[in-house]
Amino acid sequence: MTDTGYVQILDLVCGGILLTAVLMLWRRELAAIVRLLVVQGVLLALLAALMGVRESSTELFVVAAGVLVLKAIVLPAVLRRVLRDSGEAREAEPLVNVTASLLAAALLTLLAYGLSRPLVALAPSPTTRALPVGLAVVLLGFFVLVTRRRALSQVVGFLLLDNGITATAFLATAGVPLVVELGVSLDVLLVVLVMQVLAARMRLSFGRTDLDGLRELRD
Amino acid sequence: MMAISEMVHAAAASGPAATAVLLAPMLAPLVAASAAVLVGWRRAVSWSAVAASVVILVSGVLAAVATADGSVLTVGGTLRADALTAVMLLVIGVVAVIATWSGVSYIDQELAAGHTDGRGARRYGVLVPMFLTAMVLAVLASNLGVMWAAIEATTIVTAFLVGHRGGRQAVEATWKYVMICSVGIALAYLGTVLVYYASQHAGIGEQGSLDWSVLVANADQLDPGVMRVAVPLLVLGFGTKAGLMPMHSWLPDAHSQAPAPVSALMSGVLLSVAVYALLRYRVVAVAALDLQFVRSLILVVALASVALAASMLLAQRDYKRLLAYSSIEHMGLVMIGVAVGTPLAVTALLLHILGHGLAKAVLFCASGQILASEGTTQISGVRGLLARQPVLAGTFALGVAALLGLPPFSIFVSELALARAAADAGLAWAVAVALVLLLVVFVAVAGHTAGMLFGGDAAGQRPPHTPPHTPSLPRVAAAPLVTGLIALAVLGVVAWPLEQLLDAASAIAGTS
Amino acid sequence: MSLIGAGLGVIAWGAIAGVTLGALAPSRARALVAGVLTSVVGAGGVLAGLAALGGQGWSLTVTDLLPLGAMTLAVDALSGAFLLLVGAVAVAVGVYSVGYTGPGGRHGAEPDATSGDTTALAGPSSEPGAAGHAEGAASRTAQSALPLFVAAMLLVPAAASVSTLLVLWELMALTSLVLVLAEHRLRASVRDAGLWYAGMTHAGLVAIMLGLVVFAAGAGGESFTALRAGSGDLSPGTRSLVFVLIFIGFGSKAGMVPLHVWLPRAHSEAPSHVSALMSAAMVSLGLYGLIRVGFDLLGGGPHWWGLLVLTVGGLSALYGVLQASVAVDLKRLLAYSTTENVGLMLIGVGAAGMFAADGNRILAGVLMAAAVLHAVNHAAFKTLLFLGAGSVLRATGLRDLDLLGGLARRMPVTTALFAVGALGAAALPPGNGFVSEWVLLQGLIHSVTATGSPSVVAALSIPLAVGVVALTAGLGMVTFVKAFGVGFLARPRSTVAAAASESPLTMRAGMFLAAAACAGLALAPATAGAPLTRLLRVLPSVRDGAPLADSGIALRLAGIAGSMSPLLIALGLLVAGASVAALARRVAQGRPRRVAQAWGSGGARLDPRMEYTATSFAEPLTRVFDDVLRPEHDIDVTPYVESRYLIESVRFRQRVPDRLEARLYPPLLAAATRWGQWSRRLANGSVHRYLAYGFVGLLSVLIVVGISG
Amino acid sequence: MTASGLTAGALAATAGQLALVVGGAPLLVGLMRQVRARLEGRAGAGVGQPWRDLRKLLGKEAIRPDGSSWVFTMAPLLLLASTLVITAVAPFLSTVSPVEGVADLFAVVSLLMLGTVALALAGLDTGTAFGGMGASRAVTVAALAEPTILLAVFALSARVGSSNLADIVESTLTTPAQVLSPASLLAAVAFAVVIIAEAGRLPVDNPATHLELTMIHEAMVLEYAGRDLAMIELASAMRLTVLLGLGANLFMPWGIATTVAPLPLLGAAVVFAVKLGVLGAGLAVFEVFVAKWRLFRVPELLAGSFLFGLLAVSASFFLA
Repeated sequence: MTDTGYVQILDLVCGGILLTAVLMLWRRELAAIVRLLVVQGVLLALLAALMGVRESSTELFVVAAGVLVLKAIVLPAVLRRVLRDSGEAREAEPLVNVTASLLAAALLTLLAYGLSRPLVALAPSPTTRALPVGLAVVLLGFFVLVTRRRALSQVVGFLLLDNGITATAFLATAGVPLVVELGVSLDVLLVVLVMQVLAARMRLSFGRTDLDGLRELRD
Repeated sequence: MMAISEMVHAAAASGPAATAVLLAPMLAPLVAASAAVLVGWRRAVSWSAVAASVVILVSGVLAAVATADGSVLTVGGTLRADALTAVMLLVIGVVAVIATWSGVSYIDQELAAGHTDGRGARRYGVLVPMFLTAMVLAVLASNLGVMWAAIEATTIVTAFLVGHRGGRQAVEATWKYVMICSVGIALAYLGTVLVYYASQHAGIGEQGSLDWSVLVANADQLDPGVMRVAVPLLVLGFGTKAGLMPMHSWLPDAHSQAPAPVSALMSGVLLSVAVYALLRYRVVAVAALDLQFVRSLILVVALASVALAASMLLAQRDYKRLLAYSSIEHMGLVMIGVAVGTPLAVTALLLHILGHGLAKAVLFCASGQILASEGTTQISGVRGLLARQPVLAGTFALGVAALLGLPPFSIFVSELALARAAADAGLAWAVAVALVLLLVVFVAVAGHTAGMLFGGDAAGQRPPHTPPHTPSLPRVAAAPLVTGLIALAVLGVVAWPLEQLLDAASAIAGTS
Repeated sequence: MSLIGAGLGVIAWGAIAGVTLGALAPSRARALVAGVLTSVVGAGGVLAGLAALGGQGWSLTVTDLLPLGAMTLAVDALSGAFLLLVGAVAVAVGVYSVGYTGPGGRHGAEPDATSGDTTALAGPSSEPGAAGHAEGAASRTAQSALPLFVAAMLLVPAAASVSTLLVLWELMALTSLVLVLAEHRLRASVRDAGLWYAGMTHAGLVAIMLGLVVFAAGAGGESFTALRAGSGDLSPGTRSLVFVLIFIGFGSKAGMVPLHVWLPRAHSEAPSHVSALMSAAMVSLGLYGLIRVGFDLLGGGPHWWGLLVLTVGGLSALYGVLQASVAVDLKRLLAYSTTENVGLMLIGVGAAGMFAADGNRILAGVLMAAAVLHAVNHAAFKTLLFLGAGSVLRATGLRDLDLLGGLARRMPVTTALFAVGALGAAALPPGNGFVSEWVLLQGLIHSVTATGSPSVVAALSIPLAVGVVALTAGLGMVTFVKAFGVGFLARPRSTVAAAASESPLTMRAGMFLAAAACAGLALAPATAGAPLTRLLRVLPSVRDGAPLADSGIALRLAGIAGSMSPLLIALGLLVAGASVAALARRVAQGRPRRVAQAWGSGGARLDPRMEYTATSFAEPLTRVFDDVLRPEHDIDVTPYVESRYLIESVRFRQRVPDRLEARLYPPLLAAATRWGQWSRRLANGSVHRYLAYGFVGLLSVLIVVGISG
Repeated sequence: MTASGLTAGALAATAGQLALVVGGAPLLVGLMRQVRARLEGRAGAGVGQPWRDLRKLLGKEAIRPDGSSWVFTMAPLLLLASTLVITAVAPFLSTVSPVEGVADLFAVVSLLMLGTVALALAGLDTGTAFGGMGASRAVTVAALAEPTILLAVFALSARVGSSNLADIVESTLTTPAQVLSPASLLAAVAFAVVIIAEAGRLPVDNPATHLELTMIHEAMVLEYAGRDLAMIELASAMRLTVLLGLGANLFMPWGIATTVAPLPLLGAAVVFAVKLGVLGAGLAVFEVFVAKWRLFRVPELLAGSFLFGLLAVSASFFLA
């Protein structure tokens, strides 16, 4: 693969990751959001594979396969189950409306660019130049967490955050050591499973998964 | 003493003994957990958790003896114990012994009262030892990435412990706990990734490293630009687990909903393990960045946490939440020590962690008993306890006294040393702010507990809904509490066995 | 082994034995064990104190005690004076407590205004107070805390490093708090008293800790030796900051205004022997801390330090005595009197600081000696007075002077001993309080000639200080005439008072010991000359010389013209009184006095309701100082049901609240409450908001990092 | 003169001064009453009447009210004893005294207070409303007078550098101009007010009244009879004498002996008696023209004199 080709594909993939993140902010249909998450998972796996080609490391191919399984298949499946059980198809009115959310997303992306300047400066290369994408996805994920009302949306926000970090890890360091990567993936999976159980219990106790109901513990 | 030390050193030289010392505290709880998986909640199983805790404690003591002179135990490339680790192992062991010991009677009471069933008890029996394993792994891991994963694992393991009681509030508390902690810890992961990134360009090699000792050795090579982004992420991220501002909000909910022994473990150890992570990172950060940056960042977070705790304690109405906010306050104080970072400060903050762990273990376990006896967690629902339940209320009162920093308990000594260290570092203003906030905390907590404890037992003073009180605290429930208080008092008076270890630990983590 | 070491050993082991045995002893023996061990601990203090005042020195460092520091102890003459003071108080209190916390007595019961008229005359064992009392001051906790409290107080003056001092200081606070709370089950007010005490004492600790920590940081070490050596390295601003902080801190323990609020509560709600310990001994340690840090470790300072102390002292003296003169609760009265006397001590210390700064070391020495001497005298008579109040409380269950009276015939020993204490507290010759006030006044009035042309500040402040001391003495006299005259003389104003009986032997013995100390101090103050000289040697910034000329039976001041012989005055009074009595007896030719009914204004038999009460006794003063005291009056007029013009009863109630407290503290507490209520909104339960905190925190940190990088 | 001669002479002076005051005090009171009577157009009972009263009282039975204690019986003794001690130590006849340095001006003032306190306690001990009322008023007045008197003492002793009575008197003798200094004059005014208040004269108290609501001193001693009352009467007369004597010798010490030779002592005794007589008569004349003030106006008077005392001290500071 030529350098230009690599850079173009890399930019395409990264652009795709950022685009899916923004779309998730835009869409209100939960099923659509889960589909976007699948797309993002595939793109992440692609990114890992791309790094693998670049570094010619088989380890990264294994990681890419793992990412594909976890982020594009297992986790969305869990989310779909939550979605099916809950019977709530749409996100309720978010705390910040979509227009403002998109504006905020723009600002957050700008911040991510500003922030990654010192990171890029350490080792300028096409790969690290794409770092802002990872950071932007992290911030967008956090934004989703703060503004979306449904339990499922918050899980999505968390996954978005995690995808952003994964992207950052691939772009900056071509992946963390395998043992760490394994631990992290296991943790993420378990957290999502725990949340799934909790969402189910929440529905049992509260009748819905609107997080505004969780206001009993307070000072 | 010398003989033991020599034996351990000899053993450390040959690998297997070190392996045993470092693996035993992880495996013993797993054995206890498997026992619970297999047979459910039985008398023997409940005591096996205590036994596992004792194993942790003993390993901590052995590790302490082996590392007090500055040497390091390692197993493979993954587990590593120096004096700082040994201190943390001791903290985990001590608090775990008290918590699991009082957990024995706690779960029995819960079962008897119908608050939980056999499944719940079995889950408790499985998860608590796993929680211990995760924390032990976090302090033993030589790789900072593994340490991160272990700390995140504690969130997962404890999720269902927090929700142990079931019901709406349990779900609510668990959701907040899992969500906020996962997000926070994810930020710490981002920070870890960035540190790894910096390490790849620090002359360690193309692959870089997350091994702490390697990082420390090359810390001055790490790129300051990257570290300036990474360090705040780490502080915020691990700060979440440590219950620091601004991601502290999970803590009062989780601590007030979890079963008392679990609250004790979370408050007494889990928070400290997160602080331990920050302490490790601080060594790297200070070498890579200028001291002033790290100090201001941590100091702001620390003082904000103390201020928040003071504000929330003033009008507090729930005694378990009161204890939770007090944990935030104490973690804030510990973080002041981290900010200062001189050897004296590190010694003091480690002693503070130990003292706080013990005091909180005693207090949360006692508060569980109060809840069992009074049927409410409202401060206003408990009146004249000292007259009706002298032993229980007495331990609670002494625990609060210890928490508020009264001698002979060790928290007084460590707070004083923290103040001295901060003033020596030219941060007298921070000491002043912290002391004034501590005064507010003192008045608030003393006022609330005085309302609970003192007063007569005249019939008119008891609210009508209180159940007929249990005549007195069962011996098996009282013993761990009294033991904890005695340990706390001894720590505050006698310096001898611990001081050398603390000094060795502060030589590792302290920078002047 | 030196005597001091032996004494401190007795203190330490006595305290350990006291805690253990106090907790283990069966309830019958507990009072005896705790009392004896308290006295033993106190005796250790007396021994060490006497040895130190005799010129011995001693120091010890134990590195294995006290983590992150070291237990450092050192005893010099200044420590010795306070060791002696605290130890002597403890000896008397220990003996007294055997009887006081033993079985019997009505103390500990709810002081009920109506009980005076309604309580049946029953045996003490059937009283509700008797049962409650066993759970109060006689409880296991309280009895084992007593020797520990004494030991902590005794070791405070021996502490020789910041950590050691603060640990012992707080240990003293904690043990005294436990003792103050001893009777919490019997009266709801005990809890409030304990809270106020805990809060104020912790506020004081914060100030002391901050001051000393800053001091230690500047001096480069935390041992007193290092502080002494390094105090010169501090900038003047830091020195002043340290001084102001420790003045606030130690002053709050000493009960100076406006930090005195805990004192009337804690002293009146604590068991009486504990009140004696706190008021006589613990409060003096505030003075000790001020002298030790301000004049020894910091080595004195500029003129305004002295002026500050003098001003606060003057205000404390005046405010304390004014409140005492209108107080109706006997123990509250004694507590305010403590504030007054601390004020006098502070006037001495402050004036000493001013003169030392001006270079007039002779006067500074005299005034410092006066302050210390007054602390000792105050300890003696206040111990006696609180123990006396305790005896009354035990016999009647009453602290309210308006319901007492007639005790002189039922409790003759207690009455006589209380009179000795009251004489000392009223600063009248031949009492012991007079002696130290005399030295204080001598020091003040010689400022004119001694300083030549004094500064304007001194010319204004010293006469005012004399006026304050004089007014304090006058109002102190009123206070104790009231306490003694209304409380003990005349006919009983309630049935409980009428049924009072004399205290057990041990209580009388404890009071007798205190009275003997009063008498000794009153008659032979000149013996304090050599010890005071040694004490001043510790404070080179004040004076390295003798404050009192060695002068046998007369008290002569060194360097200034002033002499007085309390012994000869007392002897003169005795001789004159005896000869007049003999003469009168001869004139009367052995005819006894006839007992007759007092004149009842034409017929009506006098009943106790016609007697002057404490309230009415203080009424003229209340009116004179109306603007300061602002008494509150309630008048309830109850008319007959049939007609509102016919009045069935009129109920008049007057309260004199602590105005200073009412002005300062409620707004503070209200602000704290508002703050607390407002903060509750921070945790409103919304997980979004919680995450938003983190998000905003993250963004702001990142932005700051981005901008600054 | 040998040392023993000096001591013997000094003892004689002290004894003479004691005898003079004890014997003369009732006469002084008699003189004042007589002056007053004449000015009011009455014949008067004669100067010796107080002595006759005392003799009568000594012959009568002493009475103790039911319910009173030893305080009631001890109070007259203490009152008289304290007054005797003051009489012994004050420099009335000679500045040389065997009891030099035993009591200074502060001690004398405090001993006066001791007498007041003794009487107040006795008043309370009777358990009657009058006794309590008198005691309350007496100690209130005394308490408010004490600052004034101490400030006056301060002003006087400040210029001398000592509060020893003999030193003050001697200093005035050697530099008579001092008497006319502002400090001294202001102190004299303050001291005069205090004498009136302490001795229970008009307008603070009316020694002649038995009107219940206005009396102070008489209310306290209402229950006394016989020898106890005699002691109190004598002591009260002596207190007045001592106070006037102190005022006289502190501000106008001329005539006092500076040795213990018999002749100057005799002269001093005569001069002292004359001074007292003049002062007493003056006071009596003053009393004719004023009415008793309401009790609650008394503090105004004392506050005024306190101000004078303070000004006196400040003057001695600034004009020293």
